[in-house]
Amino acid sequence: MDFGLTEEQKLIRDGARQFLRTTATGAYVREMSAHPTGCRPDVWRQIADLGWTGLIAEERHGGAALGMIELAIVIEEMGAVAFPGPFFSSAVVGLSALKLGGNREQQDAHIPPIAEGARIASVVLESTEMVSASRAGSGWSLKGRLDYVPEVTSADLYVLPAVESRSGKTLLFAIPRGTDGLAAGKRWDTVSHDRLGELALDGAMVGADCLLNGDDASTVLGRLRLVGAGLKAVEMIGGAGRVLEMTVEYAGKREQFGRPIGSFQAVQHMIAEMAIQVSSARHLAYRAAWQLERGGDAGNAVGLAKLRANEAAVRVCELAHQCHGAIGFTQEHDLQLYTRSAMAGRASFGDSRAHRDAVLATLGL
Amino acid sequence: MDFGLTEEQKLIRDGARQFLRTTATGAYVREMSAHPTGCRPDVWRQIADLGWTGLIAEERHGGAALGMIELAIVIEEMGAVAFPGPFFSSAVVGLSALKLGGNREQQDAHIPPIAEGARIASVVLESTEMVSASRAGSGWSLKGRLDYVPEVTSADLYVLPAVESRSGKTLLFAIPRGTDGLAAGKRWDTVSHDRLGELALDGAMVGADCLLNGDDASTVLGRLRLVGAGLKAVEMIGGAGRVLEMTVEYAGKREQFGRPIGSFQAVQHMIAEMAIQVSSARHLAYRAAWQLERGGDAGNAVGLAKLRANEAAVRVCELAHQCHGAIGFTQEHDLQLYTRSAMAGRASFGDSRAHRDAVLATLGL
Amino acid sequence: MRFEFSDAEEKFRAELLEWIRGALPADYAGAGEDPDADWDLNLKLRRELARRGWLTLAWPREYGGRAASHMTQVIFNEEMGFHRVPGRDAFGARMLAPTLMVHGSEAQRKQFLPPVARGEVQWCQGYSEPDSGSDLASLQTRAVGDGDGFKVNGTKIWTSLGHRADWIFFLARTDPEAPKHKGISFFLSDMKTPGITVRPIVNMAGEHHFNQITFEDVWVPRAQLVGEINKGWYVATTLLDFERSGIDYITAARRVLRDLAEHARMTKGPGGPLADQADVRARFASLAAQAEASRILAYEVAWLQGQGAVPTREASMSKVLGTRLMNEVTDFGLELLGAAARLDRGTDSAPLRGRILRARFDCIAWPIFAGTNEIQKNIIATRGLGLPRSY
Amino acid sequence: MRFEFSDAEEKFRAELLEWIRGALPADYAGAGEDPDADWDLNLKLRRELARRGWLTLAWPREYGGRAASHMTQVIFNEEMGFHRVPGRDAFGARMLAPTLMVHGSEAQRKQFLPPVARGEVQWCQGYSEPDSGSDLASLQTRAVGDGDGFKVNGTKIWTSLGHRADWIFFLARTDPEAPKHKGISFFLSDMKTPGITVRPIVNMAGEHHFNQITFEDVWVPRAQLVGEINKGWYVATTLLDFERSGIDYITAARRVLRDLAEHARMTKGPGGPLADQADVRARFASLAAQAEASRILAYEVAWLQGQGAVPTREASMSKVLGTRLMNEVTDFGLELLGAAARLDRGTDSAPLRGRILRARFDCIAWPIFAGTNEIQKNIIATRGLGLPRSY
Repeated sequence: MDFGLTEEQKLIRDGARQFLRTTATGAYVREMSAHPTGCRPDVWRQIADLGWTGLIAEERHGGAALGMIELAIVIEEMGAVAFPGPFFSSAVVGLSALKLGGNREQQDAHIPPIAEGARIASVVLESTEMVSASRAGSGWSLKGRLDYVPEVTSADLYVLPAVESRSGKTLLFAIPRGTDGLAAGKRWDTVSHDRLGELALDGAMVGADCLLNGDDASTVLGRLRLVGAGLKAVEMIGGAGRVLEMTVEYAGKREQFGRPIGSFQAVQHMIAEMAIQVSSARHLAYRAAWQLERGGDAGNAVGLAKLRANEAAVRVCELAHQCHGAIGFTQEHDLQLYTRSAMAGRASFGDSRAHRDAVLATLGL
Repeated sequence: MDFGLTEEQKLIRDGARQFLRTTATGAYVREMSAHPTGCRPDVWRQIADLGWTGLIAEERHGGAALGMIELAIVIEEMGAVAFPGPFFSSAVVGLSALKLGGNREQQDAHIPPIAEGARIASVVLESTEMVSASRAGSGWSLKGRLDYVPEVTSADLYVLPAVESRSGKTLLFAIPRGTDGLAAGKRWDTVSHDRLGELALDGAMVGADCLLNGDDASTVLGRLRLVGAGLKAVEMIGGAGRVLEMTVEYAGKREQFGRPIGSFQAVQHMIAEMAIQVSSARHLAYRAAWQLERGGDAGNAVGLAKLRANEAAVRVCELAHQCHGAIGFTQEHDLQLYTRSAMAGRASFGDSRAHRDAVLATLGL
Repeated sequence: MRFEFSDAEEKFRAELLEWIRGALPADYAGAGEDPDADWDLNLKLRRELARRGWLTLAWPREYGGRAASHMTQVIFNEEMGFHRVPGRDAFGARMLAPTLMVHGSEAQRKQFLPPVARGEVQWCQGYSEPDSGSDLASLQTRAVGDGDGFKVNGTKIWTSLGHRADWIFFLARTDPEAPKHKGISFFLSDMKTPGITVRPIVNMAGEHHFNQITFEDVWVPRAQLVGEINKGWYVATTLLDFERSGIDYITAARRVLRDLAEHARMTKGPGGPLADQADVRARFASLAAQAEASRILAYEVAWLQGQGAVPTREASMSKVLGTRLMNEVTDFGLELLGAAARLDRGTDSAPLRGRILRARFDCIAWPIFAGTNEIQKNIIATRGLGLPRSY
Repeated sequence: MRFEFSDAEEKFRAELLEWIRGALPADYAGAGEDPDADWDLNLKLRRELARRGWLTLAWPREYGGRAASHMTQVIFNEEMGFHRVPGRDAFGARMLAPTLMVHGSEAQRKQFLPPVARGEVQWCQGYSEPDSGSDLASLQTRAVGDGDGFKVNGTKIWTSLGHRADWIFFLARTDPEAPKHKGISFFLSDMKTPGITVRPIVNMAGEHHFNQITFEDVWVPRAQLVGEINKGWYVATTLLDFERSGIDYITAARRVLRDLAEHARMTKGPGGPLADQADVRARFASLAAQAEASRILAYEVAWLQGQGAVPTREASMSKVLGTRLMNEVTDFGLELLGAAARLDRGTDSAPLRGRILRARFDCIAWPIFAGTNEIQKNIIATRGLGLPRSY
């Protein structure tokens, strides 16, 4: 067991914290909620320059070839500022999809532009609807609708599952924006800065080179869901940790009855409970990242992490609201950004029910 | 809506409280845990003289002909002293069984001795096993085992269900102790002062006059379960209310850090939570009693009462322990008597699962 | 004991429900979803309630009320709340008017009660200040004698409907030397008085309910001082008792629970409707029992008030229970919706029109407003159970 | 970061598990179920642990220990706890010995450490008093200088194993004039010293763990004063840090959870095994996630200690989490058992030998002992997060 960070990891964390806390202020985050990509171009450029968009890409693709722990460190800091934008979709799930599902040519074609931040990838993992794929010449014809498509209006490359019309096998395609017959709906109104929506495929014709992982893609999809869930748990804990900090700061400063409210036992115990929730979810989240990096079955580790984060993140925000009083309930206060993020995170990449069976493996149930 | 008691009800409450708090001290309750009937004969005699054993019996049977609210008032006060003994089994469920299931002759035969406290009735409602009944001459032959039999070693009259071997109908019998082939097992070791155990019927022959309610007895059994559950909820709230009182008293008296612990906000808020739990369960419990008295379907009212009491009673004791510190964890302190009662009550006459469907009727689920 | 309503009460409920069915537009989404869009409907229904005498149901007859029982008032509030009907007047009819009946002068009652009774005036409340929340008595808004009146300076915050209000009732410090509870007075002011500025505060749901109200040399005539000078704290707490009655929180939770139950019946989960799954049923059952328990406690508050008692402890319990329940219910709702919990009302496919999410936002503030639940628990412990004060 | 044990640690665990399999009688019911019956087994296994060097696993080599890492010590405690193996020595080997290594004199170490290392002596702890629980520093037991030693008078309470102990370490006031933390000293005494009386205290489970110890003119030689006079509070808190490590609470909860899972697999409910029902699964999943989370936090405490840090905040969190979890797990267990939750171990048909009920009794006291969870939360808030003290 080792709970420490390497010197390099500490540098990544400190750099990420400094950059994000300076750049992604509450005002910035609010401004981005209406922005088409959710990330101001100059900020996106800086992120790419910092090497984050290609953090887990290999060096030959212009990436930093770092691992899941380093990615988790950056994600935790993003969670700590409720950072909006396509980073999670593109640099986490998108890159993972290509790394796991792409062949050499596909990786060489798609990874470098994503890694350098020039293109945005969207991976469809939560759709309640289905697309069917039929062979058409040397390529495929895709028909159907998908929903819960991330970065729906701004992605350059959609990675999406489709059911082979004859075999019923699940296939995975990587399809560029602009493909004929591919139409992105408008961005949904959601609780937080998700940019989800619907994608219609009206007999879209795609080449054979768009088919990732020729074989059944269910395994890859399953793995991608775990990557998403595990790192979402990390992001949620980043948010919860920052909410704890904000609350400690506020409670030490705000006075009522002639003394800081943080000296009242009721407030102290709410804050202690927040700290307990954060700490007891944080290690599980990092363990999930570690397990994803290490390989092997990560379902249990990720399930435990996501379930605990789901329980902790909203609870922490609720307690923070109670300590902040009315001010925390205003749009101009940053707290609500985190509360919205926590609610969004809980519903993303599997709610607690979805991870239940994997969690129960610990108990042989 | 009327939350008040009549003058007569207040007299019953005050009388019950005074008698029980004087008589059933912690020392008495402890002493009774090893007593064969759970109630010292002189105390039982006094209870009978107060008219409690026949509280809901009609006047022609020597009873007080009072209703469920009056019974609830007495039961709440019994809960408040964690009163042990066969009262609940005999004077609540037993009398109800005969009132609901007996014909005129059976009522005239069985109710008077129970009402005057000369006989103890035990109604078997929770058995996990079954007895079968076959016609034998003008009477019946009963074969099988029953468990969770209340007052197993001390009842004079067992009211028990049996399945008619041909029709599969459920029948209800009232069988006196001493019947050949009827054998009571030893009293089980349980969490509180239940006197549960097993009853074996080895081809016991009983006369036709032992068959209550000639028709299918499922309805009567269902009603008896509701009577038991509703009044058990009242008893549990009686206990929880007393635990709240004890804790308020202790917290006002016990000093640490140079002041009463009841002046610490953490302790105050635990006690406030206890008060909230008691109050929010108490009215539902009385409403269940009221509904049982009024007639009509009482499943929802009883289910809500028992579910809420189940959640509240143990929680209140847990908080009380936390306020009392180590002293409350000792055998010589009364608190543990209530904790044990609460645990027993929760598991009696249907746990929260058992009442779930009835509760959900409120929501049309 | 009797756990049912009287025939008269049931008759009133039937009459009210009959009216409610006709009063709302067919496609009505429910108050609170978009208060600004609902404002005209609110005013229209308020005047209709006034005409029927329902706005002043609980007022004594001498002030033009129907002298209805507290229980009838509860029924009114429950049905209006459960059906999300706008039109009630919390600040005027429910809080200020009964306060004026107790503490106001004859002239004040003559002047202020009739417009409230007719549903023609909107009041708002100036209690909290930026530095005075739980510690309300530390408020710093100053009112200094000035001719036949007072000059007021200071800032009030969290004023609901401040931007809609014609009049404000507020607290100001009139004796800065006195102990903090003993130098406060209770005033009324026309919102059009020069020097009053209203700044909107948008809440986390993106809605504009609250305002910050600034007083700069605002002159208030002495005739608009309620009760004695420096004794405003008593007036203020009388009013707070009217505010904290609790049934509205519980009603909102019951309504959400019913909507969720319907959703669970209609929605497929793995292996059948969500409503059939044991984990869902277990949560519903526990919440339903809490809801019914809280509801009866709120009835008890009304019953006690009807008996002439001041049920401080019960009202505080009811507030804690109701606000907590609503948070639990809406949070359970979001969990029940799963992935769709993210969809807000602007998304066509949002379940229940995004109402659960909206309600979840809204109710986060409920354990804070009208005295935080921590303050309520202090009240339960000290005033209710006699424990020593903690500070 | 690395979330797995080293090869050496896994090797140690395998060796330990191998030994555990052979050490316990075939029909062994588990420590705690009947401590008096287990006492001989406890002594036997303790001496065996001593022979293997496992009693003093974490002691430095200079005191005959194995200088094992904190993590190895955690593995030891987890496996011993999970398999309910008696024989560990909390008071001597885990609490007093490391304290003496820090604060004891050379002579004290020479005298007291070897018998502990050999598993030959039982220590007990004299901290709490009838009027000094959470406010331990208010203790009133007096030690007055008397020749080459002290004369001690006073009463200690909640002394586990007091009736089995050969020696006691205890706190007494040596300067009643000094501020309360500054007049306390730390002493050792043979329990056979004239004037010491042990009165048993039976707990709510009907078991005799605790005792009240009375000192009447008990003479303690100066050589048995640990550290400087009036500086016993520092010695005491060093020892408390060894007490509060947390893993035992969590291990107990994990074990109960595993037993319950097995029960749920084997037990029919309506429509199949209990383990298949969604409500049961939901509770198990939430508790399992809390258990794993708490477990890792306890590992972090060990890791921080290995880094030379003093993880006060983490240890307090671990204590709160573990004790709360055990209460939740056992309470869920009773709910899962339904009607059978009432059956105690004396009933043949009691599920899991009545163990859940017994555990439920036991753990009610855990949030109280070793510093109440309220005190722990104060520590987290003030020492951990820097909030101002509340009193």
